[in-house]
Amino acid sequence: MQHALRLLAITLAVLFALPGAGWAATDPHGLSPSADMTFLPHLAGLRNKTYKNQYGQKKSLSEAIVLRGSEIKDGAATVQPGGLFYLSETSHDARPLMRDPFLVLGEHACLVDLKTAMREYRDVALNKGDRAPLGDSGYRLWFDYSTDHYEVPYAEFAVISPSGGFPLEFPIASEFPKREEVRDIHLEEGLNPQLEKFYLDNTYYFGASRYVASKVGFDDAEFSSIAFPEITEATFSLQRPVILEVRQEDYRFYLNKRIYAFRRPDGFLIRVTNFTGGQVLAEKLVKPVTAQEYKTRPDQLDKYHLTIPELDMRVEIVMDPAFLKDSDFVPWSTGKAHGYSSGYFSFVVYRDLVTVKNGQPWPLDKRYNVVLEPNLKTGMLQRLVLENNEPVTFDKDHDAYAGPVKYSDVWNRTAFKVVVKDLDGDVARNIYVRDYYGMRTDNMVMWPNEGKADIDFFLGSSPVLEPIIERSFLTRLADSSYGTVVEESRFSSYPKVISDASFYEPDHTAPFVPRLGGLMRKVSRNRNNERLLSAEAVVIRGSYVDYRNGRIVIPPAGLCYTSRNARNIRTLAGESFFLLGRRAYLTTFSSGTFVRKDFDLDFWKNQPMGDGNLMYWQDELLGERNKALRYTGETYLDDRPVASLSLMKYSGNRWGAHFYLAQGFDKEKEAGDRYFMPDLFSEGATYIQPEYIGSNYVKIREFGTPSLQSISYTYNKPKSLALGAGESAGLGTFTLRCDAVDPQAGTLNLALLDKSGAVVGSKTVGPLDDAARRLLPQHMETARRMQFKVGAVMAELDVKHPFKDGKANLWLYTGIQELERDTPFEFDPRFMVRPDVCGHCYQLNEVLLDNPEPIVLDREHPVFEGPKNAQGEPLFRIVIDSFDGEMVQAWHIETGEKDELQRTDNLAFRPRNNVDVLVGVNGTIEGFLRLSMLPRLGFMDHWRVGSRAPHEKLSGSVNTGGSAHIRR
Amino acid sequence: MSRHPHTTDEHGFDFMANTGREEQDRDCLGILFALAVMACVTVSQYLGLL
Amino acid sequence: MHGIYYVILPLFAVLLVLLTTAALYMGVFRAHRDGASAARKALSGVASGALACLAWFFMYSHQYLGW
Amino acid sequence: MNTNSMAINYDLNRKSWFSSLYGLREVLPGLLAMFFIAIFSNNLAGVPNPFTLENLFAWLDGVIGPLHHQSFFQIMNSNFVWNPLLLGLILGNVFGVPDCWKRGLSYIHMLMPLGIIMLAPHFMVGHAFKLGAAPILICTAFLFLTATVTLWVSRLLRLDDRHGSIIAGGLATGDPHACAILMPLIKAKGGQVVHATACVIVFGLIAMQLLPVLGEWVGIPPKYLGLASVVGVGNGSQALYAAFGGGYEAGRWATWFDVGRHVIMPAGFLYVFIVMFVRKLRRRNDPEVLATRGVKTFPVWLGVFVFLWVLACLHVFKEPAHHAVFAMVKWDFSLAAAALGLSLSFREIAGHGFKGFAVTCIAGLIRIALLLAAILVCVKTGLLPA
Repeated sequence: MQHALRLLAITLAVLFALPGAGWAATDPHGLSPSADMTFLPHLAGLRNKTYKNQYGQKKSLSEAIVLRGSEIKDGAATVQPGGLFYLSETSHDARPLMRDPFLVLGEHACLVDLKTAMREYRDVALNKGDRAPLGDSGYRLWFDYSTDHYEVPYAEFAVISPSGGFPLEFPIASEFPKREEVRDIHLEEGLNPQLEKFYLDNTYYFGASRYVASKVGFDDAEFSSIAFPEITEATFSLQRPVILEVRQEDYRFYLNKRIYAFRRPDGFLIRVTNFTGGQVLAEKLVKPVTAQEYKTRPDQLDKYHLTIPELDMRVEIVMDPAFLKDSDFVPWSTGKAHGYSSGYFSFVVYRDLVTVKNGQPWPLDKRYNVVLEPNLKTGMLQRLVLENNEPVTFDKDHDAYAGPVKYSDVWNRTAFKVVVKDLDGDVARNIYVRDYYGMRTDNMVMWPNEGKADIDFFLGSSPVLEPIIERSFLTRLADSSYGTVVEESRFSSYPKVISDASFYEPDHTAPFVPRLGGLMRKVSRNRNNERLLSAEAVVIRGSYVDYRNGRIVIPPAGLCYTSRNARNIRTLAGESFFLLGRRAYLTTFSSGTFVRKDFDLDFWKNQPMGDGNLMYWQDELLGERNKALRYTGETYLDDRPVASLSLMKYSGNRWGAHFYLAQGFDKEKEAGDRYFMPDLFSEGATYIQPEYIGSNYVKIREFGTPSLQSISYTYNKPKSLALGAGESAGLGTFTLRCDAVDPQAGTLNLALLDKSGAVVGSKTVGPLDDAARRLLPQHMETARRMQFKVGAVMAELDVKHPFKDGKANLWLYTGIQELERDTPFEFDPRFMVRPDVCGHCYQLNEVLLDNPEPIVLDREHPVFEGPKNAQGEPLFRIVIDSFDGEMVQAWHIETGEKDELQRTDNLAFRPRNNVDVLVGVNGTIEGFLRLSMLPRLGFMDHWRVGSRAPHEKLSGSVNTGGSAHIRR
Repeated sequence: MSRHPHTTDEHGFDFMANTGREEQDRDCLGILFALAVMACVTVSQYLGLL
Repeated sequence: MHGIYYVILPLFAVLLVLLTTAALYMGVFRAHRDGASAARKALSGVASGALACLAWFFMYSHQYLGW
Repeated sequence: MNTNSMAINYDLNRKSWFSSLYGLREVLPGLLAMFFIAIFSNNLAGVPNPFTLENLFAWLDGVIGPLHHQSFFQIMNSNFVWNPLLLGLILGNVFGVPDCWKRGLSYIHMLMPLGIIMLAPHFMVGHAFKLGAAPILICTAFLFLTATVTLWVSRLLRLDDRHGSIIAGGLATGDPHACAILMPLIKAKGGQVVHATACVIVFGLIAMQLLPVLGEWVGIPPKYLGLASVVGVGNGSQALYAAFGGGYEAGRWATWFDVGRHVIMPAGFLYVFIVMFVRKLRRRNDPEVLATRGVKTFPVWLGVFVFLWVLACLHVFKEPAHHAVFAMVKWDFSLAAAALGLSLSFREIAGHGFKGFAVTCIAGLIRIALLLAAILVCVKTGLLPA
């Protein structure tokens, strides 16, 4: 059984890798390691630390070693140039004049200088699924997927850095109304009818980057321009700087030199002399550095430092922030440093300067090239990559390959060594990496007897892992070779207690059970023969052990049943979804645009507890239990605040990417702005017109997003029928009569008669003309015109093939049931119905059922039954097997009845203080997993080898384990 | 017993010897301290200090 | 970290410094002997205290600042 | 002066219980020695000292690399007792023990009962209930069986009964800690305790190689190979080594079943003590009977331990208090083990010879054979569901 599962996992991984199979011998830049590559989160020599810069801003630094695109053949493993690389990453970016920390092969360094430029590629064409190289830059453009609105295509793309990282996928289209047209929307506050237009621009602006699409189709796309920043040269200082207070018109000794400062109207004239002051070594007018970001512009940068390469020194003058508050130089940090308490100036003298050039060899080791990857938004340094520039071969005689030589205070030595042993035909059986402390990893071949068909790996907990394994993370997390992974939780005297779990996500350590009999996951096809993957899942969120009362509490909205398809569920196409284990067919939906005007949105910086524990009262709700808007992140571009807002779904997932908004940039180059961010947001039917974007709050003039009020569905499969004028047919207990058919006008007249022959209702269905086709299938009013619904029965015109031989093609639905938002579920009033909408298109996105009252589990009530169907059978049961009042020692979820009882593994195999769980796989679960990907994958390794997880979570910039710290 | 070089000092005090009244006193103190520590910790917990 | 730790940890730091001071005073300076002069005792006390403070300053700052 | 007259001296000067603490001036050097050995051996709660033996071993573990995913020094049972003991042993043997330390070092006799009592909250019997009846039964039965068999074998080979009891305790509970815990109960000599601990560890090294091979040979499913490792090898990392030798599945289940062995550990050393104590009471005048010789009545502190163990099982010590108490236990045993290490010379330990090791091996092998047979029977009969 175990072997079968393992085989299944490997097969899946291989299938996943197939589209990339042809890449193996090609240029590995911008590509991911194989889908079955080994990920180990930890090696002592790879550091993962948070340091602060001179303004007290925190930067999370991380390092990783990656090997990709390897091949094993006849007992030899080969790696192409660019296949083996060391990577150092900072959260957000590192820029000059800020003393921004950076890790350089394990050494804590400061970035002191950057030389930047712009890259532009014109007329880039690619097909869906391609990762098209952009020139020889190592960058690639990825066409991820395409979908449609009103049957017009739009698609998601990403610009991938040479390392494989990308900041986000952006939606773009060429045939929809542009962003600016959103300004013409003027709606009333509250619920409005559906918008007819779908807003999506052909240009995506991302700070320093700009992507302009000329044609976006379902299967191919063309960009007229892809422009993004480039870093040509970076200088690091490998020591802490020496800080000396400036004495005007006088000097300070710096080792055996004097540094003079003479006051001038536009700065200080700095003069460096020898010890006696007799010989002037260098002299320059230097302006004091402060936090304003424009000073890092290429034309400005030179005014702020005196660099003397032959003396290995770089002098800057800074105005001291209040007692270096929040710097790494004092242990206490009390507030946000931006104010300066006094006018004290200091020299900051950097030494041990190392300058590296993009694409050039690493100074200490010619076998490795330097790649400097900018943050695509700010153009400043985000990653330093050192990659092999010659092919690497491992075989019987060469079982080790040394990494680049690192700078060190003790002795410059090899930063790591990759060892590949026991190459046996086409597999390797022993791969490990030894760091500069001499410490090594575990064998990176998890099943040495079977071996591994490549030597790809990712070592270290760098957030860049997340984009790199975007396509395989689900397979990885769902891999059941090691059973159900259960991360132990630590007991806490102060458990996180919430009164209502709406808009929350489950605990990041919640066990993930990918498969459980009884929860459906199946592919079906709609009338247009499109594949639809429908899946059910169960989520428990916000649960906690109330140890004072010896019970387990699941708060309101904590137990969620969710059913979703791989994309939104549309009417008029016979699309189906699962509802409590049975296939249900969507018949109608009613939705509108919820608009809010003139409201303020606080930045989450102001956390009332001061401990990073977010309170959700800063959410702005958009309609009752519809969506919530959060201001989750704030950065500056040349000191203009850029807000990143998140639109949260009721399930706790974020809708799409962050919305980046900033005001006052000019996109014309003549204006001299390095950056551009739009001051409007529009994506489909969701739009934001801000009034004011501040670093602390955003004032919104108008915000609109879809809201779904109700849907109707039936468990009965719809039947097709061709009906001519004067013909009739049975429809449930009624008779459907067609009175007239007019193919030219696209209309037909239908009447419904009861048993006695009395007309219960009649309607002219249609017209299905060009105007209607332009709005189908998404537009509710138009869609309704194609349907004739009376009570629990409905007849619907087939919109693809409406008429044939003078007859109308109809689809007949019977046994229709209603699901209205925020009403008790028909068969089980313990649960409330929460249908969720797609933010683009008003269609049904997800059906949720959740508990309006808290659920309490204790010794007397160890079992809770999930939502029940029409027969009164629960879909699943929550069973607490062992609970000591503080920690849950054993519990599981089961489905089915006695003879076919299906149960999960013990979900507290390691003791847990909550019963949060993710069961099944659908989009909702995937979203939750994506938010906790790095710590989850990291923990899988501890689980595999039976070790305890470290007390402190790694400080990757994206995910740090505790969900409270995560920007969503 | 002869003088044990590691455990006996010049006055003949053997720190590994543990008998009689002395042993009882040490046991009592051990119990006393153990109970004190545990009571302190447990009370702290019940008072919500831990 | 809650309540009582804020009391215990500083007390513990004081204890560590005192114990180290005592160890240096007796073990290194040997100033506890009856023969030692008062000046020697006083100077040794100050010196061992200072050394103990220095040592633990580095230990603690290593721990909490992550040097 | 001999020790007897010292004891009389003590009685003469005694004022209260606190007289056994002596004066601060007398005990300070010894206490400082214990303290510094402790803080340079283990990472103790509240001490930010990075230069510890524990950290040195952790680095060496990284250099050596994991063996069956377990680190070498964990397999060698490096822990908060073993590290200071080792450091004390080295210091004492290389530099000797100054006389002025010895008053302070005698605090070991106070620290031992103190630490043992504070261990009580660690053994929550309730935590084992999740395993189900059969595994608990196997853990318990083999605890008593191993102790009995070891005592019997040691009598057969005419091993010093104190030494035999300590081995029995360590082997039965599967944890060399138990050797140290039994020391004040059995009135064993330090050398015997260290020797017994070494025997248990070395036998563990043998057993952890043997068990996966035997387990596979007799056809035990991976899940119960985990149980077999926990009961048949014990010793934390050694059990995990054995289990992971059989595969990930077995390794994972070993961490699950370990709680079954863990929570009944006190029963193991209580059993050995009571057996030996009753034996001594029966054969008061037998010069062969040395174990528990100095113990006149059932020790009060052991009673306190049992009482607190019962309280623990009734869940009086809740989660954070339990953690805090265990941090104190680490402190306590680190200090005590430092004193124990200082009290021993290498010759004394080696002097206990090969016989002890033979006893360990014979008893251990009997246990493994019986255990595999029992598990196999249980699996075949369905008592242990697959």
